Formats: sequence, C-alpha cells, structure tokens
Amino acid sequence: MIEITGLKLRNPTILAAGIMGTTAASLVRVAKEGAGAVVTKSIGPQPKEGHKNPSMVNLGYGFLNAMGLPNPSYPDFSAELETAGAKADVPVIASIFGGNSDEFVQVAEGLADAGADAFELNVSCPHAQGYGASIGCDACAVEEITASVSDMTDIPVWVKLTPNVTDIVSIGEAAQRGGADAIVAINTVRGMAIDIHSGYPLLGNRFGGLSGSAVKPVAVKCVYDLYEALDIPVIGVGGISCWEDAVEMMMAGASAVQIGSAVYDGVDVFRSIADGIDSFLADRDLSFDDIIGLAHRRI
Amino acid sequence: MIEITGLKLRNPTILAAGIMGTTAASLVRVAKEGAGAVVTKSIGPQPKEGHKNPSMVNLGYGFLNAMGLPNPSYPDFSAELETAGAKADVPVIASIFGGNSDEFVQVAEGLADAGADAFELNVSCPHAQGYGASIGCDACAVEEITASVSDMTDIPVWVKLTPNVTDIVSIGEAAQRGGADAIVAINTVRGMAIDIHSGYPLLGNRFGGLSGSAVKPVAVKCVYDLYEALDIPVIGVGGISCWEDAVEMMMAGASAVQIGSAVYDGVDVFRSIADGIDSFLADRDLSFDDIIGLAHRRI
Amino acid sequence: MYPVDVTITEIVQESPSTKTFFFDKSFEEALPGQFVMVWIRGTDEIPMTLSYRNAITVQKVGDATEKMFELQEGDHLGIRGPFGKGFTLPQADEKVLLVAGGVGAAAIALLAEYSMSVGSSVTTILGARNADEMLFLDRLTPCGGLHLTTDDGSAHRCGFVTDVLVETDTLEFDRIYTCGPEMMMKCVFGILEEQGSLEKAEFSLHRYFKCGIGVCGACCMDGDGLRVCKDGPVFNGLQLVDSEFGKYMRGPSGNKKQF
Amino acid sequence: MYPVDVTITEIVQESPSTKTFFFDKSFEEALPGQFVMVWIRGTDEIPMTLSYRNAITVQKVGDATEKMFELQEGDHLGIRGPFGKGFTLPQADEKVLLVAGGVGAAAIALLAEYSMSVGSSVTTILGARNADEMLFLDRLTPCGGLHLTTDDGSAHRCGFVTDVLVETDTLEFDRIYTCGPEMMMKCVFGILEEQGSLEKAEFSLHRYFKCGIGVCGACCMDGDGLRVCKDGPVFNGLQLVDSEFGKYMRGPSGNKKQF
Repeated sequence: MIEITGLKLRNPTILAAGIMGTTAASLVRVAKEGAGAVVTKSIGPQPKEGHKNPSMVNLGYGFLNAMGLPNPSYPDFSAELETAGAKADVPVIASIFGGNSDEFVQVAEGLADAGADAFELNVSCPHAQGYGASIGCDACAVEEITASVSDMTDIPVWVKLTPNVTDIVSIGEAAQRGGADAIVAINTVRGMAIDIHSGYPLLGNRFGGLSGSAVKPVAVKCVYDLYEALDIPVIGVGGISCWEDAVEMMMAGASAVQIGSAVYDGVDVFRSIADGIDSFLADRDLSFDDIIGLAHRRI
Repeated sequence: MIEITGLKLRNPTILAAGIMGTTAASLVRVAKEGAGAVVTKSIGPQPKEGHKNPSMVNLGYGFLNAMGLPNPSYPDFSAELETAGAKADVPVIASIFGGNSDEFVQVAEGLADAGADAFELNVSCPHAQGYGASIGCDACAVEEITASVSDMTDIPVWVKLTPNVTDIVSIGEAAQRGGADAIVAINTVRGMAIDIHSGYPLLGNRFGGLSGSAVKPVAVKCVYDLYEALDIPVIGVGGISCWEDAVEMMMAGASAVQIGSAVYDGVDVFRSIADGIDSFLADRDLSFDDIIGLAHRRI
Repeated sequence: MYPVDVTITEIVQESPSTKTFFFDKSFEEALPGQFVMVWIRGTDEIPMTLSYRNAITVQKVGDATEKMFELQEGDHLGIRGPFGKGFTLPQADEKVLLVAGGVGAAAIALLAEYSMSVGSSVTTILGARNADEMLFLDRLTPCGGLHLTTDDGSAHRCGFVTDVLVETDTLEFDRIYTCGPEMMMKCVFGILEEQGSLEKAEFSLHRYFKCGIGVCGACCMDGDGLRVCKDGPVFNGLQLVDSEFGKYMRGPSGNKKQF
Repeated sequence: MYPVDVTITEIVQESPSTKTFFFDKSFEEALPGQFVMVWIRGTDEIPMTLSYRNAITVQKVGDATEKMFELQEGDHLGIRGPFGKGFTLPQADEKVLLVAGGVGAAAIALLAEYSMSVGSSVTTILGARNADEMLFLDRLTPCGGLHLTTDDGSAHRCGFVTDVLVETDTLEFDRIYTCGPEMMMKCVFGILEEQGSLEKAEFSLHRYFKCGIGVCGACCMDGDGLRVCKDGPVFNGLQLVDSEFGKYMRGPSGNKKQF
C-alpha cells in the first residue's frame, strides 16, 4: 500500500494516460489485471477523431505514436468516468487537456460530478497542434493552467510534463508554484520515422512521440532532476516494462510509476511488476521509502 | 561521390565525433574501412582526462555514455591531425570545443596549420559542465561562436547541435546566421540509468547521453525540421547502424550521415552502409538528390 | 516493425463492390481470421482480413478503400502484420460449420480451404445481398455441404444465412465459425445461444482500429474491455455474452455508434 | 547489458601485493585472456582479466585497486563482460609454451588449466620480482615443463623469463602465449621475432580503457589503430609489428606515455 497525494494505492503501478483508457470497461479491466490506479485517455472540450492512421508503430526498441488526442469530449465521457469509478476498485485519475486555462477548467468542471479521484493535466502531448507540449514548453502557461484547475477543484491535481524542453525542472517548478500535488514525467519524446520504400513518414501525422524502452534513460534522468528540485512527489513514466525498470525509476525518485506501451506484451504487466517490486523489497528487507530516490543518496 | 560544403566525399558515411577519433592511426583505420570522411574526437584548449568509468554502457536498444570530453588539447593533438590528414585518403574534420568563443577560436587557431578539411563545432555535449550543451541551448552563444570561428578560418565550419532543447530549429538558425556551412544533428540525448542492486547511477558521471537505435527517431525528426527551415546542408547522425537507417535519414533531409555507436558491431559498418545505399539507388535508378529530403515532397 | 512494402501483382474484381488485391508477398505464417494493417500511403491505414495468404479483398466503404480502388497492378502498399488472434484451427475429422455473409466470405474462404486440406468435414452457409455480390463461390464449392442465400432472391434461396442456420442442428458440429455484418452475426449468436452451441462458435469482429497492436484501447469492447485488435478479432461466443456485440461500436473519438 | 551484481565469496592474499577475489557467479562462457569490467561502485570501473572463471586477481596500483583491497567477503561488485578477444585455444596434442610475468600469471594460469584439460603438452616459464610475488605456482606445477625465475634470485633461477626463453627452441612449439609487463613482453617479442616464431605467438596487452566495448577508441594502438578492448586484448605477434607495442601507451586524455 502506498499513498500519493492522498490517494491510497494497493501498489505503485498506474495505467498511463492514452493507453486502454477510453472506456470504463477497459479501465476496469486494467484495474482487475492488477494496476494500483488507472488514468483515463486525455479528455478535452470538443470531440476529436485524432490523426489518420498509421497512428502507432512498433519499432522494436520503442513505439512511435501520434494518436492526436482522440476523445469523445467531457460531456460524452462523463458517464464512462462515473462507471469506471464505481466499478474499478482502484483510484481513477481523469487526464484532461485544453488549449488554454479556460478550456482546462471547462473540462475539469464538466467532469467534476463524475467522481474522478484526481486530475492529471496533459500539458505535454508532442503532436497535437495548439495543445499539449505547445503549452507545456511555456512555464508561465503551465503555472497558470495548474493554478486555475487547482483553484476550482478539491481533488489532487497531477501535471504531466513533456521531456522535449531545454529544462524540464523549470516547468516542474512552475507546476509546483501553480499548486500541483504531483508531477508526472515524462510524456513521449518527439520522434519520426520514414518509410524508405516510398519516402512517406510512417505516421499519418508525419511525426509523433517515442515511448517504450528507448525513452527509459530519458525518463530516469528527468525524474532524477525533478526529484532533486521539487517538494511534491514525482510519478515516473517512460519505458517501464518490467519490475527492474520500475525499481530503477523509483530509485531515480519516483514515488509511483505509470505503465503504458508495455501493455503490448500483456495487460498482466501491472500485476507482474507489482509482484516483482514486492519480492525485491521483501528479499532485501526494504521499504518503498528506502528505494525512492536512493540514487540521490549514493554519492 | 558527393560534395558537401565543398568537401568531396567518395560516399556519404562519416565517422562521428568521439568515436575512434583520438589518434591518427584509428582515424586512418576508419578511412580504410570505408568511411567517406572522418571527424576527430573533440579537442579543447586544455588536456582533459574525462569522467571516471563506467563511461559507456550498452543498453541493448542504445548506448549511454559520459566520456567527459577527454582529449590531449590542441597542442598535443596537432601532430595527430596532421598525420591523419596526410595518411587518410578522405577528408578529416576536426571537432573542437571550448567554454566560450575565445576558447573555440584559440583551439581552431591552434589546429590551423595541421590541415583539417573542416571544423565541427561541438556545442552539444550533454554531460560536460560549462561546455557543449550548456552553450548549445543558447542561440546567441551558438551564433557568436560560429561567427568567431567562421571569421578566422577559410575551411568550412560545421556546427553540431544538441537535441536537448525546446526548439532545435532556432539553434540551427542561429548557427546559420553565424555563418555555419553545415549543421550536424544530433548529439546524444540526455539520459541516465541506475543500477538497482546498489542504487548507484551506472555512469561515473551519474548521467550521460543516449545514442544508438533508441535515438534514431529523435534524430530523424530534428533533421526533418532543420532541413525544412535552413538553407545550409544538414548532416544526419543518431542511431544509424545499417543502410536502411542511412536512407531514412537522407529522406528526412540529410545530405550525408555520421555513424558512431554502430562501430560496436564492426568497423566495416561504413563500407556496408555505403554499399547498401549504392545498391538501393542503383536498383531504383535514383540519385542522392532524389532521396535527400524526399519525405518533404511526399504530401 | 516498419511496414513491408508489397507490389500489387493482380487485381480481381470479385463483385460490383469488391476487389481482391494480390501481393508479391505471401504471409505464410498468417492464420485464417488474422488481419493486416494496409497502408495506402498518403491516405490512411486500415485493418483488412487476409482472403488469401497473399491477398486482401476490399469493399469500397470509405476514403481509404475508395483510394484503394484507384490502384493498379504494379502499385505498392505498406503492410504490417499479420496481427491479432485468428480462428482456432479445426482438426482432421472434425465437423465444421462456416457461416459467412458479404465480404465476410473472405476470411471464411481461407479457413474453409485450410479445413478441407486437413480433412475436416466442412459445411458452409454463404449469403450475399444478391447474386452478383456472392463471393468466393468457387473456393467454397468443394465443401461437403454448401447452402447459398441472397437477400433479394436473385439466385439460390431467397433470404438470410440465418434462415438456413435455424433449420440446422448445430449440435452436430464440432466447431462453428462466422464472419459477416455484425447484425447478421448477432442473429447467428442468438440462434447458437438458443441451440446451446455458443461455446464452440467463433465470431470474427470488426471495429475501428487506431494502433492495431493492442495498446491504445480504441477498439476495447464494452463488457470485459476486450481489445478487438489483440484479444480478437476472433472471439469465442462465450466471450461476447453481455458485451456491446450486436448493440453498438465506437467511432474514432470513442463515441458510441448504435447498429 | 547492465552490470551483473556479484558477491565476493572469498578473498585470497596471493602475494604481498596481490589478492584474488572469488565471486558467487562463474563466467563459464569466458575464454582465457578475455576481460571483465569490474565496477567498484562510487569509485571507478577497471578492466581485469579473469584468473578463474569466477575470480579476478588484482594488484594494488591505483585508486580503484586500492579501494578493492578494502573490500571484504560479502561485499558486492558490478561486473560487465566477458569482453574482448581471448587466447586462441590450443588443440589436443599441440605443444604449448606459456610465458608469464608478475600478475600476468593470472590469465596464463587459466589458459594452462584449459590446455592441460584438452591434452595439450604445456611448458611454462613463470617469472616474478621475488619469491613472495610468484603467483599461481600450484596451478602451474602440473605443467609438463615449468621454469621459474625471480628478478632478485630470492628463489629459483635469478633473472628474467626471457633468460629462459632465449635458451628455448621456440620452433618446437605449436603455440606460444605470453602475458606480463609490457617491457617483458617486448623482450619476448624480440626473441620470438629473431627465432621466427612470432606468427604462432599471442600477446595479452594492457591499455587504459574507457568504454571497454570498442566504441570510444581510447585504447586504439598506433600502427593499425587496433582497439585493445575489442580487437584484443590478445593479439597475434604479427599484429604488433611496427606498432606502439613496447614503446608507449596513451593515458586517459589520449596523451602518450613512454614505457
């Protein structure tokens, strides 16, 4: 059992936003498969169909995707969120996005009655014009959006950051100043692949975001730096596909981890990672507190 | 045969800086193994021993390294460079670094008589305090350094950029304004790994730069964006380990490619990539010009 | 896995609304019922069940398929896959019942050929809107039993595949497979449920796919949250009980679309 | 490949300046002459030749080895490898000559044990500064021929391994292997060159390594630019002709250090 921003999680594995999170049924399924908490698909003010396919490619060492924030918008999603909250036996975090702080507030208010356990602000999607990372590179915008949502809600506010910035710590500090209860790092890394048979970019959106093993070292470094600089907890995400990865991320400073692309290998990844961490701790007679941020104490 | 910034290359594969480039003997060896040009280890104003080991780790999907710019300094390296130029039958490009434009100029002047065919300015090493990327994130500094070196030399000046910035295009534009003859993109991606048995970061320097397959999509995107925005040629580097990777990078906009970590699999990688590109072009009756930037023309 | 580049070697107009595109590459490892992601470069990428190991059979239904219909022999496509869970293959001597409607005949024909090749006893019920739209009759004719229906009665029995199915004692069969429009399969489901044959039946479903590889969740079905692209597209009848099957599907934004 | 965590199970003081550290993990795939990168966490990582499949033998020469000498049984190390090119293994019935000096006996002892196990005929010339620093005598005693020297004459023959080698007809041997201080190996090289035995001789070299995996080039030797960590550390005698071998090596910054 761990507690993060007041939420009690039976284990530190959390379903990452954008993965199997569009419907209550799939959120409940992931909870049943062992996740300690689940984050919904990012929900915005208007329905969006997202980009044309191909929208995700397995590169072997990682995944490249550009979904384009497809979502039914908050009025349509509200019922799904309510059902997920009622049927999942773990906290359900609503990921939300907007083009500015008014839209973020609009979506948060629209979902307020559906009973999310926390909001996660997506200021970091690398491939949706005018949303996500176009905001997340701007410390002032991140602070304002975080403050706006924090002011209107009583539930915890997590802010998910993009690694595609010169200095992620300054963005994390902005979120903290705005009242964020936790930082989630990282969203995907800007990337692109090209089909050499035709010259066409592989993704319908031409470029997208890299996830999976390839970005784990990037995520570990971001989490390490954020842990060093911030007072609020950091939730680590990026390339975690086994319990060793999760322990590594926690040693960098993560209080909990999110798992996304690794569901490719099986939705039971949550249970196997949670069990693996438990065994690791039990074998060495360690607690979560012993390993969270351990790398900072190894000089 | 391709021509880039006035240099004639028998093929578009170039040894990347920091790889087998500390001695004339190894530069000559790489030329014999088929490289179209070779870039030296980055040379600075003072001798540096670099970071403590471990300095490079193979992660399977990429390599994490923090060498720490070890180099014998320009007075000691001058003779190596001269020998390399005399014995290698391909252009030899001197990679140089400094803490400011005066130091860059000092090194460039110090190597001036050794007969390099071009300078490559390293404003992008992600793990050397006060050097490299600490400069390369600052467009003004990049412009000033590029202008200073361009003014004092008649040979072409290439500028190697870091991907660890919010907007690589603005840095590329600064280099172009400063008089750069070509852009080299990308240096390594900031990263870190932790040994879970002990909690220690894996690298002696704690963090470092990611290279290899993992960063190829990041490099392709950077090259694509730079090609779109700049008038000078872009040389693509990052994760190229086979001819298909090289073709992909050229379709993104690279006029030539640099190869680094892939020497892990064999120094003959230059010849095999050059041959593979040749066959690809011959089979389809295409020229280099047909494929360079092709993705931009596929709408 | 970057897409494999294939060249279209032959295009067969199967019916007024359907074309089969043959490739220069055969997906020998593919199981009947698995799908490939077909990339029409510059347009879209769509999931298609293989109708042969080296071909897909396409009905013109949207932008991507319309674009496909403009392609000529010698043109190229990008193919990823095969993906997903195919049909459970029958054994020799098993009695197999196939129920196909419309372009669903594509997956069923490949399965029929496999089944006959291993010595299963195959009975097929094949339906189409009209005689012109009847697909793969030649491939299904070798089946031990073949029942044909057309909605308009332009050939064979006038009516639906379910009219034949309801007269069939499905308890006689070891395995039942169906592929076709979801409303047709819903009726098949009802009949098999009533006859107590659901657990030996497999249904090949169609949903809107984004990633196609089981990650994004766009094709998760209500009920147990099964992913059609990875846990399916072929499901056992029991997996579909109390699910969205036959009721609604979701569009690209995640919005529900009633059938 | 993250480092493997090993526990030190036993520490043997082999000589006043040398300790052997046994691990709880055995590198069964390692060839004699290959090295591992030994990570003393928080201090440094250094290349060490395996002296047993589950042990390294360390001489105190710098910060990292000094730190190692403080380690106790039960302490941990991180190990990557084995890396590099080991000795070419001898065949049964081949006549093998081993020439080892100082801590170079570590790699040679492992090779001697292998050679005897496959039935090669083994002759060893082993040298040390003095009697106390003579390493692995027990492991080398089973060799058919064993010649011992000490620089100071404190035991056995007073002199150098090369004094014995020069009296040996090296043409009689099928394979010759040497490991020890580079100045010693330089003399071995000279004698073998003169006797025309260079092409059947292998030399195990030591250089400053950074990456240890053949990428950075810090250990490239002048001459042909061979990487000691990947093309070596074991080289055929002919590979060393006209190289920096015996003349100089490079330090961490790439600066030359004369021997």
